[in-house]
Amino acid sequence: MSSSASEPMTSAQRAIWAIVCLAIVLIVVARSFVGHGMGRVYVEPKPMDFVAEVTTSPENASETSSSWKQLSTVEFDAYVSANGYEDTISWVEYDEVPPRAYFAQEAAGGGSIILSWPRTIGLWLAAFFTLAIFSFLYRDNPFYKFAESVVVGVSAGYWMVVGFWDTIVPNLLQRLAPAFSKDYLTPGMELPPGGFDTTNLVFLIPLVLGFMLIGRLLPKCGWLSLWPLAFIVGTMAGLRMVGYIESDILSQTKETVIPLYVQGENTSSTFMMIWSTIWASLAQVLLVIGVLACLVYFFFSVEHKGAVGKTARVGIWYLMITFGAAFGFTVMGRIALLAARVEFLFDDWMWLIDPMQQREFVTASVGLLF
Amino acid sequence: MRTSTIQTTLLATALCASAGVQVVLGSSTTSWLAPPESPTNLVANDLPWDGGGTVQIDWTASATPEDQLKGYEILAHELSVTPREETIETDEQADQAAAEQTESVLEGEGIAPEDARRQAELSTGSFAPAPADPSEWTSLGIVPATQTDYQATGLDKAGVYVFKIRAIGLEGEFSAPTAASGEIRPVAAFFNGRKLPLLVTLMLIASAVFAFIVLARRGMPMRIRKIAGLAAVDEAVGRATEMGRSILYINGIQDMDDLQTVAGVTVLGHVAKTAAEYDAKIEVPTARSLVMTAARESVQSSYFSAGRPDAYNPDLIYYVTDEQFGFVAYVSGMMTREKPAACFYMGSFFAESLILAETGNSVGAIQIAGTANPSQLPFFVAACDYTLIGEEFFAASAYLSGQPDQLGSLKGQDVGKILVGIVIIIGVTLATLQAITGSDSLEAAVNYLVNVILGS
Amino acid sequence: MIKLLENLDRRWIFLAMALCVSVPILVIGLTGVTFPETPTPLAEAFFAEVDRAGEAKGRRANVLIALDYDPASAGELSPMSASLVNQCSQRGHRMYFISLWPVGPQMIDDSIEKVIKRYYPHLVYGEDYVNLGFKAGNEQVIKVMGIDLTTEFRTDVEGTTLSKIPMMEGITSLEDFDLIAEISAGYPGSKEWVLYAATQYDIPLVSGMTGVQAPQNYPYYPTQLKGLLGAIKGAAEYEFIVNEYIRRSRLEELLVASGLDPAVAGPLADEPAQIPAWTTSAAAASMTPEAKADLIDAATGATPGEFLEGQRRMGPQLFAHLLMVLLIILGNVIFFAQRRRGGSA
Amino acid sequence: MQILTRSIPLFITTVAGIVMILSAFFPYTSDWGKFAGQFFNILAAFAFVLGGGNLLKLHLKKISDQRPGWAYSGVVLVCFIVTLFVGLMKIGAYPNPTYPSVHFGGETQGSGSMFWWFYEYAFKPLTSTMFAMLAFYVASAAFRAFRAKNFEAILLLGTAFIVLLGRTFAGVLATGWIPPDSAFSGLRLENLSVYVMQVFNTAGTRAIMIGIALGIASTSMKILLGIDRSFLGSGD
Repeated sequence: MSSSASEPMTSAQRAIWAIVCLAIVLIVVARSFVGHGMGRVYVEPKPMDFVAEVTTSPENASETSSSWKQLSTVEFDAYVSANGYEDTISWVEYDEVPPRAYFAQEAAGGGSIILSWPRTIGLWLAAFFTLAIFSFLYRDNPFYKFAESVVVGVSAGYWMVVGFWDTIVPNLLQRLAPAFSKDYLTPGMELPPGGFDTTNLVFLIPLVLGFMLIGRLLPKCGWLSLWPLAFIVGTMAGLRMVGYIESDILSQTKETVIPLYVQGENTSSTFMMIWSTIWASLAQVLLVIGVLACLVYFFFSVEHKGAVGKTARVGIWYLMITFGAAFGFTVMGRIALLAARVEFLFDDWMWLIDPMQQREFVTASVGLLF
Repeated sequence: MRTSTIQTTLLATALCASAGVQVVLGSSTTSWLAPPESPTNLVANDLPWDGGGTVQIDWTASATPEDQLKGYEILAHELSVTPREETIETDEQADQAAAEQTESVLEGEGIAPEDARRQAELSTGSFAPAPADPSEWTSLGIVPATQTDYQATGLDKAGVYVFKIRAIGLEGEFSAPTAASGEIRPVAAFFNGRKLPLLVTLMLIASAVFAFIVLARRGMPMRIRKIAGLAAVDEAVGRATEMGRSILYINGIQDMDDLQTVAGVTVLGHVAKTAAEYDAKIEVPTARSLVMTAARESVQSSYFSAGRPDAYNPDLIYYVTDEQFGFVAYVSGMMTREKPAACFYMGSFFAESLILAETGNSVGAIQIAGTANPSQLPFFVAACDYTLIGEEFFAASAYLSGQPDQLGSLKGQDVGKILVGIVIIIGVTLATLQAITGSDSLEAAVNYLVNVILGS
Repeated sequence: MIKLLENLDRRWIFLAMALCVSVPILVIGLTGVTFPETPTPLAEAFFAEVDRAGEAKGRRANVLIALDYDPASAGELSPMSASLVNQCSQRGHRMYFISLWPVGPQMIDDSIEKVIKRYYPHLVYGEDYVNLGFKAGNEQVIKVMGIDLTTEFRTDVEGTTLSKIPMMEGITSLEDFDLIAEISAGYPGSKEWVLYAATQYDIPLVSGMTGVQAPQNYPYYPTQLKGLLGAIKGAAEYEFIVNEYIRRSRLEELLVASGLDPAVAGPLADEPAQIPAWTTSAAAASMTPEAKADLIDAATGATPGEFLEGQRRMGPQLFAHLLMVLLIILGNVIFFAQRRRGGSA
Repeated sequence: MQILTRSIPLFITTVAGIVMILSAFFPYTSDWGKFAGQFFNILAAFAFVLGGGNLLKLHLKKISDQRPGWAYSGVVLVCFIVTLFVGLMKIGAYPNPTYPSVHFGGETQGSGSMFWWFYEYAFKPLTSTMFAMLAFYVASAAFRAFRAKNFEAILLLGTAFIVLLGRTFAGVLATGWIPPDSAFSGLRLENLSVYVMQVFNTAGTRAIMIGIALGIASTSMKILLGIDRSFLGSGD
């Protein structure tokens, strides 16, 4: 079914190639008639200028606390020309703006909005990666291999970084070394009264276990990592056992304790009332039967023969319907995902379609609503 | 009688509340209605058997009819401890209630040592008086007029509280508040009694499993039905050996905190053992480094017990990336290149399930999947040769090991299923009879079953 | 034929799927033409409920708009909120925006920017619409609002105290609203609003939700939920109805403005297609050329992209679904053909 | 050695598990579960180092052995190290306006930082495209697997069929003629799929969940009793 690089090209493959190429050509042709330029990202620079501000507390003049005050560009220039760049901090932030804004600015003649090279290159890279992954559907190829290696490398690094800044720092460092964290890592944090909360010493346990875990990297110390592993599996086994019995066994059983007879809502006529009652009650009956039958299906002690076999069979029917329905309902979301990627290619990158009027400043339609 | 619960943890909310009250007061001055009658018989009790911080409040509805009330506002005040001499006597009712309260607390719950100390302090009643003006109290919220009870949660376990209730008219005008309730300390119980049913259930299931394990060890024969997917394991491994291709084993994409992953590692052990005996190559890429660690241990010991420790190669069990789709990208690429003859998917899977199964199918591998994520079962069922559905997956390790004590645990699970079935049948019967006859005693029975026994 | 299908390279299926999704997107994107929707009763009920809000009291309706979703599900839900705001603005309802989701305010800003600021610039903040922002506490917020709104919401999103906001006058609890319109992507969402608002107090509630949620909420329609929009399909249907309504009411305004008798203007506005022809008729002789131009534009001009998002998305959806159905049928045709020939399935 | 590598780990497992079970029933210990969760998160974060180390070892080996496709291993390593570096160092991240003097005070993923760039233009498109591939696989699976082999299969594909059709106007047309308030309104596709969801889907899912819970309970038992211990390398 699939093909590796070695195989010769079958007629089917040639045909697919032809169609794909044709499609690409068509798109490119269409592209050349639509819009002005493609795949550019514009940004608006926003200067951020701060100066140190030393405030002395009213009670006691010796107590001084220094904070940073943001100044407007004008104020800042004035300050600098007066006291130079001593104790000032400045940087420039760039906010992304729709191309529409840039075109408008050009039409008006000049402005602060500029083309952002890093983001533009990024956008083209993203488009390349998107196509590279899709190319795998045709067959494995160098582009896919490249994309695959990039995603593995980047994502491994990404999760390590997130793990450090979002877990190690707040959950471990802030607890065991609050002062250090506040000074160098998370200035926003609240120091506990007395600078250290002794109850946090319990977090030495994961610290030690953590280092034992890393011990696996050293030769001869592999066994060290078994202790944290044992700890994790043990605690989690205990937690899950209680959790699942409470949340699944008890609550699901509770949900299933329902009357088999219910009055129908539709009371437009006696017939309709009886009918809807039957309809509603039937639902309840089917539900209870289903749960019991499926439970029988999962029964291990008895072979699926005779009465048990028949009941189990009913159980399988329920399971199959369940799976079918789940499949059907999931499809919709999956298609939407693909549509989103395609829209990214056609809209953000190729500037081929512009459904959200990101680039035209006035749409013909505006006449319709003001 | 419905019982609502309103979080009072946020001081902000409390402030909003009291300020909100002012606004209403302002508007109420325009009203021509007389203020409604105030509710009566306010009784506040620390909720027994709880983790502390919750107080149960009951009262008798105001004489003003419900349809002329917007609801009742619950006011609370946390008393601050002060030297005795400063305390001013509170009205007898409160003192009495406080006394009763102390009693009930000391009896009602097995008091932990620190609480005993608090109780002593409580009984001395050395508190600053509660302010007279209701607007200085914290409003815990407003409940509909149909309601005559309320659970104040999120209180400080160590704090001491008094409560008042007042009715609110349609125009937002307030009745006079009731007299303050007794001083309540929402202490924590030593044992959480409301979890008793849970404990019993846990004990029943655990002991059933345990009992059968013991019986099995005693040599009681354990007969259990076949599961197609598991019979196919040897076949798959054998096929891989014949074709001289590798076996791919994916242990889900969750970490060791998920028992599905642990079960997957166990199954891996058995598959690896078979592979070692057939001398087939088994490759295990993992999405978590902890899983890699566990998998290596498991496979290594399998090779040892198969008597081929030399054939064990740890580099075939490796970490790829934690990122779900990064992992999938790697595995599906790897599949198309190495064309494994057999693919096992045993563990916790999500959206990637179908990507893996379809790619595996396209390289013509025989595929066996097992997961307990209901949302993914349809895709495995559709795209794999065999699928272990939910509980079957957990049973797999027992089957494959064939050890009596392992099989015993399955019998234990069946006992659990029987229990559930019985409870459902009884409950449904009661509920149905109740629906038809409408008898109150039956209703009480059903409610007890649903809310007390099952509703922990 | 069967032989060919039996060993059909699955990449043909991939290609078909790719075309089914990308071609509609491309065509719709370039032409702006979308599929005609055949609105289901659920969507029509939703529209009708919003339309009739406040009629009983014979005043401008106060509509509480709760946007309880995040960017992740915006693809499905933002078309709903856009059209909802569009309809309310056109109908002249007062809009009170709130959210029970932390990122909700972002969604509120989006719809205000996208719809009100851009197409209804004459609407005044504080008089025609107000953004009350996000409130933590899930269903508790709803419960408390039911009794006293000011307990939960003391200021709007900019921190202005409610007493200083004109349109908040006389709004003390949920009962002071004529309609609750809610767009949700999970918990807290439709279910909570049904249980704690619609069921407790007699306030009409309409709700739009993601496809995943819809099955659990269907049972509430039409008793507690007066209208329900499910997934992108529901969004597209509602969008369609609203756009038709907007076009019609605009035409009517213009026609009446041009001194036409409302009795005549109404029926005429029902037939936008007739307008260009009509402008040349004697009846329109009195109209200025500009007025005529506006009229024709209003009658035939395209609807802005914001209000077609749902219908655009339906294009690929529809084709993809039909492809799936086709594939299942095809698969079975092959299967049975093989069986007849005694081939292995 | 046997003690360090086998007995002690097993002991830890059992004790930790039993403590966790009991703690659930005593208010004073009820939040130990939360701690255990936090501990696990921290350990998982440490485990990243383990994973990273393994990743380096694996790909360096591939490169040094010049195995086929070793160049791609190079790509992996470069991407990994660069991402790691710019992320940990917060290269190009805007400082926190309240504390501009603290370099690490800035948002790790704030737009404009290099780490953000990697996320936005590599991580996001790659992963979401991989996710989008599902649309294709769903199609090929439907073609291949949904065949009326037996009654069970018919139920499966029949249900999927109803639900899918119900989502297109083809389906609405098919049953639209049935008056919504008639006795047979239940047969309208939209109502039919709701009925299926409410009755069959609920029943099936419920039974599956109960079964799983039992499976998990007995698995935990086996782990705590030391019967199931292959994750510690002491399998049967």
